Amino acid sequence: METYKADVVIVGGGGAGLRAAIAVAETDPTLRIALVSKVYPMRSHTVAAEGGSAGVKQATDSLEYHFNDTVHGGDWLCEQDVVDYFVAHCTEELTQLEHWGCPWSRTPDGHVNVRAFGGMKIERTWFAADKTGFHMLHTLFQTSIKYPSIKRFDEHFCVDLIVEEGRVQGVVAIEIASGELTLVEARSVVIATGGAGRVFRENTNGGVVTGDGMALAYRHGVPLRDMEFVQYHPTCMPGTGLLFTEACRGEGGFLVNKDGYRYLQDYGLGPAEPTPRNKAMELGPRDRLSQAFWYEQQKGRTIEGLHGSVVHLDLRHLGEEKLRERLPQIYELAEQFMGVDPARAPIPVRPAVHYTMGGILVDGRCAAPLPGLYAAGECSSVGIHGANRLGSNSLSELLVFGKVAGVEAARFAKSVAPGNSASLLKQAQAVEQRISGLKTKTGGSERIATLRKEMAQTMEDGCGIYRLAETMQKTCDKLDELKARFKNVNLEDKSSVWNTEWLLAIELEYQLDVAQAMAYSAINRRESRGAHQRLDGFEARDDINFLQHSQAHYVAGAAPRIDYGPVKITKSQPGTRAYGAAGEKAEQERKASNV
Amino acid sequence: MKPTTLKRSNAPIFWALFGAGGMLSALLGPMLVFITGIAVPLGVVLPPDTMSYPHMLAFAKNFIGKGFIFAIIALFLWHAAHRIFHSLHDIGIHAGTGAKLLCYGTAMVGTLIAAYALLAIGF
Amino acid sequence: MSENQKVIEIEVLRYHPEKDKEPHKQVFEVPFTDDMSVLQGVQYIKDYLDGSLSFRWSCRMAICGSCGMMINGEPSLSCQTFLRDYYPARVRVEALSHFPIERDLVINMEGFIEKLESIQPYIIPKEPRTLAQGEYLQTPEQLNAYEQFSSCINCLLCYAACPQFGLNSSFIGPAATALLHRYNVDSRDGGKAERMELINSEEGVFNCTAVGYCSEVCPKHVDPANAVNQNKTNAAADYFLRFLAPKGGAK
Amino acid sequence: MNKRRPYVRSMDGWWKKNPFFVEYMIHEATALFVAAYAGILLFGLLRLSQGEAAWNEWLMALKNPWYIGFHLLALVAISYHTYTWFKIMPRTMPPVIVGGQRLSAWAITGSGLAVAAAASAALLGLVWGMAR
Ligand SMILES: Cc1cc2nc3c(=O)[nH]c(=O)nc-3n(C[C@H](O)[C@H](O)[C@H](O)COP(=O)(O)OP(=O)(O)OC[C@H]3O[C@@H](n4cnc5c(N)ncnc54)[C@H](O)[C@@H]3O)c2cc1C
Ligand code: SF4
Ligand code: F3S
Ligand code: FES
Repeated sequence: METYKADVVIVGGGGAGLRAAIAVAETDPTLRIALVSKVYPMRSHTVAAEGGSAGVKQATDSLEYHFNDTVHGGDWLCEQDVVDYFVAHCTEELTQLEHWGCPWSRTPDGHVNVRAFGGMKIERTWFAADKTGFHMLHTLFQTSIKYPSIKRFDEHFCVDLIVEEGRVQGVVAIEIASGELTLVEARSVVIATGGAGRVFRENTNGGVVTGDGMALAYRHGVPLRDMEFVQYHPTCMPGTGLLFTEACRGEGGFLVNKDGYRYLQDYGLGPAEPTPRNKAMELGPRDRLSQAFWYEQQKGRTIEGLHGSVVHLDLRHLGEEKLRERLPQIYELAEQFMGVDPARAPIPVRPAVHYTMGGILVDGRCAAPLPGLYAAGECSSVGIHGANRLGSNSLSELLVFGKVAGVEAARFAKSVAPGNSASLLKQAQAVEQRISGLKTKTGGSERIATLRKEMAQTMEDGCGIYRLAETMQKTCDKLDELKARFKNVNLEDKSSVWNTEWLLAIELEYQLDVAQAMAYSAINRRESRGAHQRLDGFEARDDINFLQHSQAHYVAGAAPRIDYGPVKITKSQPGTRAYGAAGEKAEQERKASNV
Repeated sequence: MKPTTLKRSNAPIFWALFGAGGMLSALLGPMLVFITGIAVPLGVVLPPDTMSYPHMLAFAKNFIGKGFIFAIIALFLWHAAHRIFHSLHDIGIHAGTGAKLLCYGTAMVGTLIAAYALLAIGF
Repeated sequence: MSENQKVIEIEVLRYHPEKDKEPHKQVFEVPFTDDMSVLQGVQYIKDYLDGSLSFRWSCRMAICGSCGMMINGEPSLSCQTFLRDYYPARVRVEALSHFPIERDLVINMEGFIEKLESIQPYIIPKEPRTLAQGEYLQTPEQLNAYEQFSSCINCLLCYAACPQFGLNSSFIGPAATALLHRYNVDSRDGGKAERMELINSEEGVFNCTAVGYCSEVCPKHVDPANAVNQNKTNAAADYFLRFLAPKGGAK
Repeated sequence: MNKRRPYVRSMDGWWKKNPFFVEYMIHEATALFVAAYAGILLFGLLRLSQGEAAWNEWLMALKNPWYIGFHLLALVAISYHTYTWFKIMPRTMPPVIVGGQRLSAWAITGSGLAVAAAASAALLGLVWGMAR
């Protein structure tokens, strides 16, 4: 087995991983950085983000507003001190990206332009047309090339962490092209492997978004926090789940039901006005919009399509010119994939799984409870999203906390001595045995694709927009069954070079662990909050018992153990989450009672 | 991360000649062919003595005429030589230096002959 | 599966370095619906017919750039090419041309990555600025000058389209040149002189014979042929004028 | 042991495999006509320098049906060259901004062809004028 000695290893070449790598390189150019990614960095799923990235920009805006929007949006399940740090650093990070060349869209006088986004009181979403994530990722990737201390391991698939003497000391990865394993020794490890949306059937995520890093940390005893909170995005392509960005609504798009009626006004988001108003109607938060869809469907006011019920995203009144300028990618998606010309016909949409709010438990400095381990990005739970993430907060999170993770990992690496190479190698060889065994063993009868489909279906059934104890229980049981059946899996491909079937099997194993953490956390949360909504007697938020973070702990060969941790509340006491006219009224009252 | 051994290419010389000849032949080529190869020999469109000896001699003695004739012949040759050289490469005849010498050499010789003839005609 | 389920034949060029001396064709019958992409067809093969088929993909929405394949001989993103456009005929799928095949539909793209690294694809500031000074001002017109060239998703379809790259793999090629040009024409950048060395070199733009197919197949309207050919003019100017203005690009 | 063995495909006959490349080869082949035509002119120039008799011989030779046939072909080929030259033009020049809008490829090709037509007409007129 090849060994590479690094000081810091970063697993994941998406927005968070690249930002972390650059942060380490800038903190101390003598540190050797290994950047391990199972796809070339520019293929990471950050590339798919469309709408934009939040950071206070306008004179009329303030950090306090951004803080409030984030905490209210998260239904008060946020770490408020961390949110404070977050909102205070977004703009600086976005400006840094501007200096690195990101082609942000501009106002006529040359300043960076901002647009409206769901749940945000004031326009503060920086955007690069509707390819924000694409431009951010490519800017970060290309900038990372400037730093000679970053050694990339492209198309290397991480299969385990090496933990010794109570701290993490490296990772083992498969070089996909050869099928050979490599041990990357390091004094600290940053996990930035992204979300886990693909454990669900209809989702907006790329094929690589399989929760690998979450599962790796989890298996080494790090809890996964708030995993029951999975965001459904209200406007996705039926069938594939591909996303039509929230910016469609930020630019003034309408959501209408089969009667052409803007139904959101029936769900406490009104009044319906012809132009977008922040935090109202179509610019309400995602959880509320997806829930409204569900009710419309129950009432029979949706439209039946080939891939289930849909409503219409109507952009016609914006006109072709504006659509081509502001939403060019959306225009092409609708035309090519659906044969719909959005300037002339409404786009059929339905909700699909989009984002995992929860993840690897870390503190405000991105440190996990396992010494030497850091996490950033969608795989982590640093505590800013609570029970529901606001659109455009995630991309900013990648930058702000990617950097924090890099700086902290560098600091930690310098504070400890390198490990004992011989015994690390021994551990790595044991990993190799186990991983290769999955491929070489014979006699199994289960197909990976079958197990994967059953998992995705049961997650949709049990952990959808609305949840019931009974269906969640079924999902938990089904996942237990699938884990058992996984032991009997059979790989047709026993070879070494580009054996993607092998990788899919390993990913499936990761996904099953993550899915279990989600389902068990969900069934245990007996209240409704943010993206977790129940219809079986727990319709209300319960701050007395559940103003707490769930934590799923891995138990080998059994269901996860769920316990709870406190929520850090500094200045914003839990209140009613209201939007539209009701929201404005509630805010007036809050203000009045404060003075 | 730049490669350190970058050798400057001399292609601009040939490319510039190729481009100039390409532009000239695109603008005037068809009409020239029509005039010298079709209209005059067949005696259509143009007066029959258009390319009579006195006419052409006078033209070739004139400075502008000389320049025009030289530019047309030389640049057409360089344009064609460049394209043909690349096409040989394209269809897998990697004659390398040999082909290069043959193509550009012919253009060079042609250019010299044209210059010689124009000088011989005098002013 | 309903009775009138349509079935399309997909012919895949297979190559397994551990078993095969050279690539060979294999035909699969895939049931399909009108909204299925070629990528979904290939995924169906992997899921249900032959788990050993290898290919790259991720986003499914024509933005990550991983799923490029030759589809009926044309370089295409398989996720935005639809089976319905070929039915009832057979559709032929092959790894991108001009690259070595690692296995099945997976090409070796290390050469491209080296090219990308060699063009200094980052801002070399004209006037350095601190974060406290805020953003650089850049008007929409200045943005427009390079925006198109910054939309490259590195899908490599243009390389699979470019015969000159096929004949000489050291040619820097369309996408890398487009990215290089993207930085050269960014109003914030001052690194043009350094990057011109590569443009001017034997690996540079003069390998291009203006075939133009690269731009034809580009799914993101980057028009890399334009970047390459504009830089021929730049390189020629640099070549002839370097003696006049020795401080220019020539070193 | 590393089991990679990347397979490199041959480029043989690439230009026959795609209609786009066939077209490319055809427009590249117009160079043969340009070369041959330049050769004929060069020969004529040489004859011109050798005196009236030599020149008239050359003029007579041009009336040969084979020569006429060749020139007809050359006319077609070089006209095609003109068309393709301007068709590629938008790909080879910096964007032209007119009134804040980028000039379309079609507009550039169209203007190129219009200029070629005008230049040709001017040439014909000039020759006609000089000959009279
Ligand atoms: C369609 C879509 C649109 C979105 N739009 C927005 C938006 O407008 N605004 C916003 O704020 N957020 C948006 N989001 C959310 C946001 O884009 C993501 O949360 C974010 O990009 C995640 O970035 P990341 O760096 O954490 O992970 P990713 O970009 O997913 O990167 C994960 C990295 O980890 C690597 N990796 C994973 N597993 C392994 C392994 N086992 N071994 C080695 N490497 C591994 C991968 O190769 C990859 O490089 C959107 C999300 C989607 C899906
Ligand atoms: S220039 Fe176009 S075709 Fe080439 S890699 Fe970039 S996006 Fe793909
Ligand atoms: S196809 Fe190749 S030859 Fe030039 S115009 Fe494009 S790079
Ligand atoms: S799968 Fe991402 S471009 Fe096709």
